[in-house]
Amino acid sequence: MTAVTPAPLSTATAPAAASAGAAPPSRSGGRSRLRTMAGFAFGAALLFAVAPLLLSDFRLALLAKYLCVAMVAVGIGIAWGRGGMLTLGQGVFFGLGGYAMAMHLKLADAGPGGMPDFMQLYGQLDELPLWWRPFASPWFALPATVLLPMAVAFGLGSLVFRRRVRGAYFAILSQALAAAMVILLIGQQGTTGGTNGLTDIKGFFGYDLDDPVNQRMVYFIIAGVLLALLALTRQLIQSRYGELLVAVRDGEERVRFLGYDPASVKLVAYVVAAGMAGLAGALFVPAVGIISPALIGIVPSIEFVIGVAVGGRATLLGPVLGAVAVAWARTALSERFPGTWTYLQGLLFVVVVAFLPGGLASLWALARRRDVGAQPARRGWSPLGRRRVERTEAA
Amino acid sequence: MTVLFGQLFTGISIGAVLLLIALGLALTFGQMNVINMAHGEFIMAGAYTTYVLQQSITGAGLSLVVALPVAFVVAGTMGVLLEVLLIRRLYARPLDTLLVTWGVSLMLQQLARDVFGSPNVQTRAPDLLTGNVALPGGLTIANNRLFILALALAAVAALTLALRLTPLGRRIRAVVQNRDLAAVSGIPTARVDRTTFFLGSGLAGLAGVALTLLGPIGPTMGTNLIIDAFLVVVVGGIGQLKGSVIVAFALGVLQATGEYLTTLSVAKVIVFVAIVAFLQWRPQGLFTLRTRSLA
Amino acid sequence: MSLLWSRRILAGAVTLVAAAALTACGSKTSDESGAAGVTADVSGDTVKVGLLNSLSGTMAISEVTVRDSIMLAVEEINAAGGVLGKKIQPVGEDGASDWPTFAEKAEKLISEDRVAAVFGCWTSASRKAVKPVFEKNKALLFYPVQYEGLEQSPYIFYTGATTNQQIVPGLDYLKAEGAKSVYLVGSDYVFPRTANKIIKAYAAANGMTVLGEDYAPLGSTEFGTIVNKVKSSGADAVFNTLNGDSNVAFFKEYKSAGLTAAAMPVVSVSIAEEEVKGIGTQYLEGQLTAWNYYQTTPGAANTKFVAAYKAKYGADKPTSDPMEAAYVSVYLWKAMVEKAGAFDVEKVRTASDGITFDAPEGLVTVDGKTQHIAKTARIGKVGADGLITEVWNSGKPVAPDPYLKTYPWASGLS
Amino acid sequence: MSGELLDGLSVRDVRVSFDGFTAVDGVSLEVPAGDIRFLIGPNGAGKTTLVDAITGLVRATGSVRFGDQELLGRPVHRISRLGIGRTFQTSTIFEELSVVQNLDIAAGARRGWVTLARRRRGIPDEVAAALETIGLTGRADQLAGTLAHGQKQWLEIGMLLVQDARLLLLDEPVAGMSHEERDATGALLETVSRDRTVVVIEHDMDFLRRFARSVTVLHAGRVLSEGTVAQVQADPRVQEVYLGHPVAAGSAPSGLEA
Repeated sequence: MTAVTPAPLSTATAPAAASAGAAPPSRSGGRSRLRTMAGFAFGAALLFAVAPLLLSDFRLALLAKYLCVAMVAVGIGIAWGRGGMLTLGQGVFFGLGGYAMAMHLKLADAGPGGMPDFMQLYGQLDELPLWWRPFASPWFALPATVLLPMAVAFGLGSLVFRRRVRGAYFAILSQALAAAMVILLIGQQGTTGGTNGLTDIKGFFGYDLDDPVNQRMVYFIIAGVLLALLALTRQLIQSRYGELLVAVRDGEERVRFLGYDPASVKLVAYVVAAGMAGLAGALFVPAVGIISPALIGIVPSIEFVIGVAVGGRATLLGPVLGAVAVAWARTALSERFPGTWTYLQGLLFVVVVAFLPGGLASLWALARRRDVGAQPARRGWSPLGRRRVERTEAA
Repeated sequence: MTVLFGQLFTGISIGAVLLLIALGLALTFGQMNVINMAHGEFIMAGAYTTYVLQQSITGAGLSLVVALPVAFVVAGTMGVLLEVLLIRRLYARPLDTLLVTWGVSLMLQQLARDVFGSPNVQTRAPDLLTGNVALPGGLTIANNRLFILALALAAVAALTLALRLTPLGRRIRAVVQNRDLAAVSGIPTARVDRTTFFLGSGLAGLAGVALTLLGPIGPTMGTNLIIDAFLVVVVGGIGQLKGSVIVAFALGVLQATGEYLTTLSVAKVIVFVAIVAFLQWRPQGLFTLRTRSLA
Repeated sequence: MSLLWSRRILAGAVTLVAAAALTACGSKTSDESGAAGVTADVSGDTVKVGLLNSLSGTMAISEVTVRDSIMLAVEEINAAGGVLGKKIQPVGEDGASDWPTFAEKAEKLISEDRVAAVFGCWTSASRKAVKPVFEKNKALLFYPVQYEGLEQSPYIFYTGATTNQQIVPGLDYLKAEGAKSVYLVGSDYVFPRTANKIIKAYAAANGMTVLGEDYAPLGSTEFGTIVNKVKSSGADAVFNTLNGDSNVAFFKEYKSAGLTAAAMPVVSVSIAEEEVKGIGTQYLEGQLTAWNYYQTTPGAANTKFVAAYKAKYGADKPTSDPMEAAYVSVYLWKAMVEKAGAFDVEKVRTASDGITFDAPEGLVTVDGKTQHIAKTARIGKVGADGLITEVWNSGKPVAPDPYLKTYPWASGLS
Repeated sequence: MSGELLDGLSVRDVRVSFDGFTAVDGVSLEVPAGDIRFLIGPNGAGKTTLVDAITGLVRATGSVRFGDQELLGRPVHRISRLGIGRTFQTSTIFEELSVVQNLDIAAGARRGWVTLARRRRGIPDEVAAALETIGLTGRADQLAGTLAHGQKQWLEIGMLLVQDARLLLLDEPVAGMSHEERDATGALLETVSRDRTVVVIEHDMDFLRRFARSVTVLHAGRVLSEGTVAQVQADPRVQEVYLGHPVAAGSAPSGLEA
């Protein structure tokens, strides 16, 4: 007997209605392409024209912050929605990207040969620590914001996936990673700023961040990067790899029997998601002016997932819209009802995940009765759904 | 030498606390595959139960004795409610139970804040449990730690016996091993699920009472402990208790050693690295039911 | 139209827009109009002030009490006619124990609500996060908590103690009591690490030995190892800079290990009356604290403050040092505004020097240069009733010295 | 497949044990190239475990050779790439993907990352051919999850075809099928066995009699009997085993007696 044998019960409830995998491209054809183009144009217009016109500087800066969260969400959508890897440690990659960027900006603020203020204050260091030095160069720091998280994800992922640690084990492990990372950062106060993190970032490649005009520029960069990431994700989802990833999500062992190494397939998605989180962290720094351990621990890592779940984990736009909506609701509601917000946040999460696992996007799909992307709402889609049969082994 | 033994006992007592928390998880996560992030809030419920009881029962010793069963029932009932209202719909999607129960845990924390206030509350420990046993060589062993160790071991023993010997235990094991077959054989699986959840959550309540002797009693007291406890069950291997027992003590001693030789922060990181390394060696945990993986 | 092509268009568009944003919008030099700061809106018959505290998350435990006492001060002032004839309209925000949220909310209070001043923040991290926001907007923050010093922002008034008003007196007291060795226990963050640096410098200059220094991760509740080490060190006293929940676990472990206040006293700098309630006198009785205010501090001003606070929030609610400092901060702001005759930030700052107030903790004086407050240092002992009674005080207000420039032994620190 | 030599499967003294329980206890069997071999035996005889061992899913001792390649000790996906394909008792197709997507994935194990990163355009030839063989051409764009039970099994077999499997290990392929579907499946097996070797685990004796070319009976982890359908049916030991375990064998006794 093997673990891959699915439960007879779960397959018996095969769906009758149209749900969807990666949408069969042969059917959607040119129309879908046109629709995508129109969608992107609409999104670009919204982000580049409407939002800057309507929002005050303060609100636009907030939107920039939300869009960074949305970038992380896009990555989680790939890893979790498409790949079935519930990663509860995206904060780690967000943080790596953010710290890499903030280290560079701090060094740039300090000027050549200078040291960030907190080091003398708390570390009493006379010279810059060795591992800070490369970050003085933008040619190192900028690629590092993406490559460093990707490298860490690659390292952890290749250990973990090859040994077939997955499902809940993976989720809990990724969560523990976030906890360990926070402790590590806080413990090195003299060189990382400890709980304070890296704050008081004044310039962004020569541009004064206190100037609202430059803040606006940062917003435009963030919006542009988000759109680019969406285009990249769309390509990824619709490629053969995207189909394969869904196949691994739904039947890892089966894919293995087809001659693939599922570990590599998952690794790619995990690493891509980590890169996106890193990029988001890097752009978060000039937008908000701070990166600190408080942004990368267990709680923020789960909060990244909330938006994805609410929006629709396996769709292209669901995670983005969900992340922005949740972040916006948090700001709006916590301004008015600080205590109540916690209840609402919890309730939102419970209701969506328990009763609407496809997220709000599945409502949209339901209304249109057409396939817009994978809808993992059905019973038995989860690889974990098969456990009961596995357990017969225990007899 | 004294320090060495002191640290060994510290490690064992860290392990006992981990075990007490992880035991309930070994049932709900290990046996039923439900990742209950609200387990920490059930611990909190147990602790607040002790606090509430002390408002009317003045004797610290008596109130503690009364609190143990009451907290068990309070937390267990909360667990059953959670199972009936939410988790029952999610047995096919264990990863989603993690997310849903995290939402529940948020709400329970806020509820505690609204009912008991944000600041920590205090309970009085019986004088017996604030003292210590002096051993030759200047070594002392804290009574509250001994009490928790005894409580953890008693809970393990009781649970093991219950699972092995009682009809209920046999039903639980049957459902865990083959739900469909159990259902066909006339076992009311839904009721068994509920009972299992009651026991698992009730154990969290017990842990809550025990923790009033050691740490803070406040709305967020559960969140600090829950990840460590999950790691214990993951590393111990799901589906039985002995793995969790061994791993809880092993991690406790490892952490105490790490804390002594380095710092508390580094010790935490050491434990994490050790866990990842261990899972490289045995991805399914220390003791594996012969399955390929959880997922 | 091929997809490849459409993608290229998209990529091109993105690059173009980004480039346009960089060249057209970006301005290398700081634009004066942009950086001039937001002026407070005082046009109506009210003046808005911001209250920025964590009402949710781990820090809510402490910060809610600060919010409460700020509200008390606001109500008292309004009942007495307001400030410059305007009623204070408080705008509350939740920092949610999350530092970037603090920065976001500070920005909102300043630029959206256009408040005249903000009262709040607790942790050093939250203060560090909002500091650039206040400096950029040239707006005022009143920070009511004792902290690690080494800071002096022109847009922050520090109404809690800096190190020479709390830690140094605590050490002086231990020295006077004959302590020759100390063990340092703290949470792993900025305040304890900085405080311990100061303590080590002090010890070196004053013939004290530091027998050990241990940090617990924030929120850690497992103190078996640390207490073992403390116990086996045989130190004369412990200097405790633990924060929050860790204190509860530490003192429970401390007592269980058989350590007592008589044999090895612990001086704590983050345990006030509110925390005593959460730990229990069973564990704390006889232990020492270093602050500038206790609920039991004598004087008419304090009697009035305690009575008013209990009347508003309940007889079982204690008052504590950060609460008092927060309460005082509102009155100090009022005095500054009235002296300046305007709400204008720069005028208020200029007027601040020498302002005195008969606070519950005794007479306090604003030092306009450092924007800290001269306060009396007080060492207290936890009693069986959960209140802290003073066992020593500095006799007169200690002038603030955030960089410890007047202490020769501290020359290497900043 | 065309142009390649047919290979046979050679199993020598294979043993699998789990925590002291020996599920497969020294099984040896030879399946010549192009055979349709049926593995039968009561529940717990070790049939599926043997297939698991061949495909690398469980650790085993002994030797399993396909052609001149030793299989034991290789990871699952490497064994698969040697041309060993299998199905499971219940269908394990990707229900969220379309029929074509299922087949395309099965066909693509050797694709490089560059190909993977691109979109599929049209239907690859081998996929079209397999669609034709399994009779699902008309349902190419349908979601696999919405197929009828029999069709799902055929899709599984189709996936093995495009996968270029030269040894097909099928675990109860006709369980739960209607009569018509069984016939169609049998015909499909005969078609594919022209240039492949097929091993079938099956309980359905009627199906066995019609389509098996040779049979191996396993009992308690050992080979009990081997030969043609007629030889095996005549073997007294086989009759004893099946009659001695009336419940475990299900419908088998009547099938054998008939």
